[in-house]
Amino acid sequence: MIRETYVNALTLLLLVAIPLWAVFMDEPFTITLMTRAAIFAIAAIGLNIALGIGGLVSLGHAVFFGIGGYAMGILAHHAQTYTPLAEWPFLIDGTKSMPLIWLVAIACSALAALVIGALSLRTTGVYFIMITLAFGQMFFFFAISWAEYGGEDGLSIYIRNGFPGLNTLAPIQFYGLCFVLLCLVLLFAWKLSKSPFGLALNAARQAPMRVETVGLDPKRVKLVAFVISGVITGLAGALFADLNRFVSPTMFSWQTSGEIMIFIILGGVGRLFGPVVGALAFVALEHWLGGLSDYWHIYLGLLLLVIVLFGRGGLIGMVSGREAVHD
Amino acid sequence: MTDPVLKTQGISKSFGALRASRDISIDLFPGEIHAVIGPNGAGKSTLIGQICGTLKPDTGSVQLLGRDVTHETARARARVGLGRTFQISSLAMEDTVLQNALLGALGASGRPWRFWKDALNDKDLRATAEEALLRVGLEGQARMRTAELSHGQRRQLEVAVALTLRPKALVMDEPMAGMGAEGSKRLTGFLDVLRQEAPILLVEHDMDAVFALADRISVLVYGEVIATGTVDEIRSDAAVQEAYLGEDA
Amino acid sequence: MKLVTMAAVAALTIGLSGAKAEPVKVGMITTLSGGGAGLGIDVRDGFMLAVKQSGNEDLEVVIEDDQRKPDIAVQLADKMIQSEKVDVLTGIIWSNLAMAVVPAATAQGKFYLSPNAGPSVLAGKGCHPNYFNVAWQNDNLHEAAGAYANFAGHKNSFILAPNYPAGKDALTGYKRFYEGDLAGEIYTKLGQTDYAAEIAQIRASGADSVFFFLPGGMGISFLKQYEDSGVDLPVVGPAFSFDQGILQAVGDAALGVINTSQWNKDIDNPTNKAFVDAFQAEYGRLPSLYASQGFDTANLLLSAMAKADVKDADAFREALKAADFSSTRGSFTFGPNHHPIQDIYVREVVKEGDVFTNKIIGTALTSHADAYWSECNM
Amino acid sequence: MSLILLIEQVLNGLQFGIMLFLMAAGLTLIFGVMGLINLAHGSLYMIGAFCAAAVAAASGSFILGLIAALAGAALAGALVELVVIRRLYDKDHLDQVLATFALILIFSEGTRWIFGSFPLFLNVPEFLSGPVTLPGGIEYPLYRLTLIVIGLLVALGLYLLISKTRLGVQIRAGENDREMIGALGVDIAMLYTIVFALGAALAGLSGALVGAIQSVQVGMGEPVLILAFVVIVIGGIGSIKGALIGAILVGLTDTLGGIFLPEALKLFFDPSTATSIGSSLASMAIYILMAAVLILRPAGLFGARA
Repeated sequence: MIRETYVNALTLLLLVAIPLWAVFMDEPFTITLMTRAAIFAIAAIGLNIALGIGGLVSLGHAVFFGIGGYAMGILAHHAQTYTPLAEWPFLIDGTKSMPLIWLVAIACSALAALVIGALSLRTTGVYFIMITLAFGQMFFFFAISWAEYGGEDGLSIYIRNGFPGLNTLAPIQFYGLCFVLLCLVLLFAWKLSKSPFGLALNAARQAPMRVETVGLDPKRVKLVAFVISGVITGLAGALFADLNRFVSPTMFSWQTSGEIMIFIILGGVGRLFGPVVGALAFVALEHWLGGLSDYWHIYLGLLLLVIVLFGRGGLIGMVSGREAVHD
Repeated sequence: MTDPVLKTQGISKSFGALRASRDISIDLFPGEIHAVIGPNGAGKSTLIGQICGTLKPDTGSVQLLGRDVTHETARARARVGLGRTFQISSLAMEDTVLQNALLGALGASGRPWRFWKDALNDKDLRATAEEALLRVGLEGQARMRTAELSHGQRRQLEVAVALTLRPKALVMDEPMAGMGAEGSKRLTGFLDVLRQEAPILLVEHDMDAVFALADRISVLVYGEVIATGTVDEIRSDAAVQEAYLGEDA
Repeated sequence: MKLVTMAAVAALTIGLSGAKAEPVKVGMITTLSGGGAGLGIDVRDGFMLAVKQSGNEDLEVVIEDDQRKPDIAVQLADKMIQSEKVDVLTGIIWSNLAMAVVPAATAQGKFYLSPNAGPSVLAGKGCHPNYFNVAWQNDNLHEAAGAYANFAGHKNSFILAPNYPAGKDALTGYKRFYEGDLAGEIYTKLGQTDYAAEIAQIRASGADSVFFFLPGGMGISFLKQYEDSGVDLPVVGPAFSFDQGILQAVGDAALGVINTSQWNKDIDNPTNKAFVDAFQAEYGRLPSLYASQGFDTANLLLSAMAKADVKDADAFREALKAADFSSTRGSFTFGPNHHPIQDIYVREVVKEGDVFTNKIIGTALTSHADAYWSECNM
Repeated sequence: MSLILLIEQVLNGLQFGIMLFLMAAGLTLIFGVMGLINLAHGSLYMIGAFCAAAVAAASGSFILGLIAALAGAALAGALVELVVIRRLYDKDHLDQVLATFALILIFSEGTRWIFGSFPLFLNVPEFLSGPVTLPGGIEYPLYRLTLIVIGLLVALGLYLLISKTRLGVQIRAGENDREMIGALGVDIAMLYTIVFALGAALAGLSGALVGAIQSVQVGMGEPVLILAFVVIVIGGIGSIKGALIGAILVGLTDTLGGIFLPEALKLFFDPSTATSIGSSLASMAIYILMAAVLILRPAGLFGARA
């Protein structure tokens, strides 16, 4: 058994070393794959705060992923067609600036998460899973018929949005940006898990009654966690759209929600690096298995089954055993 | 005579045809331990639920520190100063003992919206939590996972969490259940001292403990208080003999 | 950044001028798994048949499965451009995937030959010198259906399509040519499988004919339910609900239905006859229109390779534009926006032995171009 | 809109709902008894349709096809239960979601591997094809009427099974208290396999019946699966009665919403905008219904109060 800390360090090392190697070997596609993994990891870290710590099994996180994506798509679309986003009550123009886009993505995701969370938290258990799924489907069908922004065809942004001081079209520079954000999000998730709020959230998952009797509101704690979680996934959505220079309703689909969840379970629920390891493993599998056979989904399915049935605690759990006691 | 810290006034509660509480009036004065006993199904859990705010009485009122809290949530009552321990342990089992105590301290501090600072390194929270653990004698187990505690130790931890809130009144639901003789004795000694700090409404099956500790006893049968009085009064009460002790023998 | 790329391309061109017949690397991104895989497989098989027949060893094809997911398609395109360093991309089946991939690919100086999707943007404002559509602009077959409706004397059509952009294009295309009245116009849910409600509306509407665009499984469901409902108004649709792969699943319900297509296996020219025979011999099934489009795409590419070096983008573009190849459709030329100008036929579903297939019964539109070429500036 | 058309549309909604019920009944039964979220239920629906199409094509008999669908799906269900599902009962919902999601991947691609990528042919049998005239002059397809009847018969059968038979007693006991049935000397493992196979058979039957008027293709199960989940959540998980009422609600909302929403909006917008917005709202209607039900009754219409 290897200590979880070493697994985490190794993962970070891979996140730095593989892209550098790819630059050296002139394998830009490897960098693209790593960027994809890093962005998925951010989305999954977001979900992991709600799911891993708060026990909120949301099968609707694609909503936030999609909102982030569409925030980017809509703003950039207006910027590239030189049409204003809104003329009333005051003139709003589109933008091609990533930081601005991120802010909008974060604000919209937060608002959506607040409303969806407040309504969904009236239910628990399977009902919670299903009501979040229902919200996901609503957004999905809405996006499909939203003709102004491409409907099912989605929106293409021809040139990746800009970040001051960077050439975002260079794969390694865009990767660097995503990697830094990933590290920031990881740091935040780590601090949060040990913070007073994390303590309350952790207890709200395990013993909501207890939280209530010490004078705290477990639902409100969970709602705040849901909003934070949605915001992070929304940020990832904006990045993902920029990686592809494209958004489409697929980002809202329930399969997307399922995949974000798979990253977490694959890596290890509730573990800081679980989403990162899971996203890396999933992207690698998708890439390698896809080359093996047209029927690669069968292998992917079998592999997932084996991990669920025999690997408690996901990939990290398989290497490093039970989670160490926090101290 | 001082005012009661906790008081119910004619509370009743029905579940369909079942009348789980009938016109119950009970009070708790500073410095006392008031025990509630009764056979299984007498409605003790329903009574606790109404006092602590997880159940709403159909009629009647609940007063805490002179304030009508009948329509307030469990959370609000906890903030006013009502501490509670559960019959079925409701601790965060995956967390450490210290983390559970910290949760209580956090509730007492009323400031859970901090996302960055390490809770374990927060001096105030930690001091409150460690003091409570020390008082119940769990200071040596602070780093253990709660799931690894013995049954009795979990009860002690329940009490510790309640203490972090510096409660003005305590409601304890069978704190002795599942404890060994040694643990029971120890906890009895502890509660004996604790009553000076916060009066205790004690729902308990362990008659030795009840008779050793209680200043007053109320006997609950079929949702009704059939007698209230000192230990001796209850021992000699004919109705109690018949309804409860007689049956028990 | 754009400048840098162009300069790099220019440098590359100068450096390589003088070299002859550089090998061409083609990246094919198409749908090979999940629902809708049948279309991608047909395009691939048609394409590879032409490559095999040519025996041209300078042509290398890399094939990847996009799973019908736009984001996967975009990444595969990145991979093909960045890692595989392909010269030409092709293969995408769905309009939304094409919209995700094509603008970025052509902006990076790659050629894209579309074997199936033809979204209107790419034919109009979003056209690009390096983008060639070898199939049709999305509206074409619907326009032909509208033209046919006039010819057949339909005066009061009921029209329906799924509620997504291609569905809206379809109804717009039909209405562009159809001159009669509309008894009703419905957008159904994408992926809908039960059409009882729509069929009841058709029955009650007093229409004299029905036009529908419901690709894939949606069309199968609609036709079966329509047949079973006892409503017997004439039905017209584009070929997408009547291709070789789908017809067998529809069965008798499709018999006699009129549909429009730019290709059929009985188009009378030697190339087509040879193609149908060779496809059957190679894969043991009848080719579909998708297979013919794949086949034509490969032959267009081969014809350009014979004339020009792919590294000389301008020359290669001119060679592609000449469309100097023998199409399974007979006459085939490119319009100014690099979209086909071609005949579109009216077909009827018939049964040959045990197999359901189509028979050409007329021509709906001759030398038809799309409606967007005038918006294209390149 | 004429009354006849309205009645016909209500019948359509009813028929759609009844078909959903066949799917949802199995799903809710499995959840009620075993506490399992089975995303792979849609795959069993697909297996039923493929079995029916293959056997009907080979034998020429639709009835034989139906029997094959029941048997094939039940067999597949029992097999999956024995190999995979029974290891999931004591895992949390999260693991169940992932494992059964993995099963979808395996089943879908496996089916494509065996049957190819093109849809299969399965048609309404001769003796049930074509429309019949109902009182009031409504022309309605006989097959769809048959579906309504079969669905109601299955609902009745399930009611009798659960309230009148020994197996039903065990199922009800299992829903209430899992330890209890063990103590009663019931072979729990066997009971679970039977219930799972029963649920699978219902899904397979529904796939075959619907396959005859829709398209028998890989992936046909997932849209229905989501709808079935909507149904059981609206009805209250574990409740067969809830599933029936939820299914009819969803069927009616979906069918009538698609027709009336665009019409209603025409009062406020120009026709093309109304059609467009109305169609969008119609595709969201059942999810809005579900969210609304859960917000008002967090455990569904007939779910056990938490």
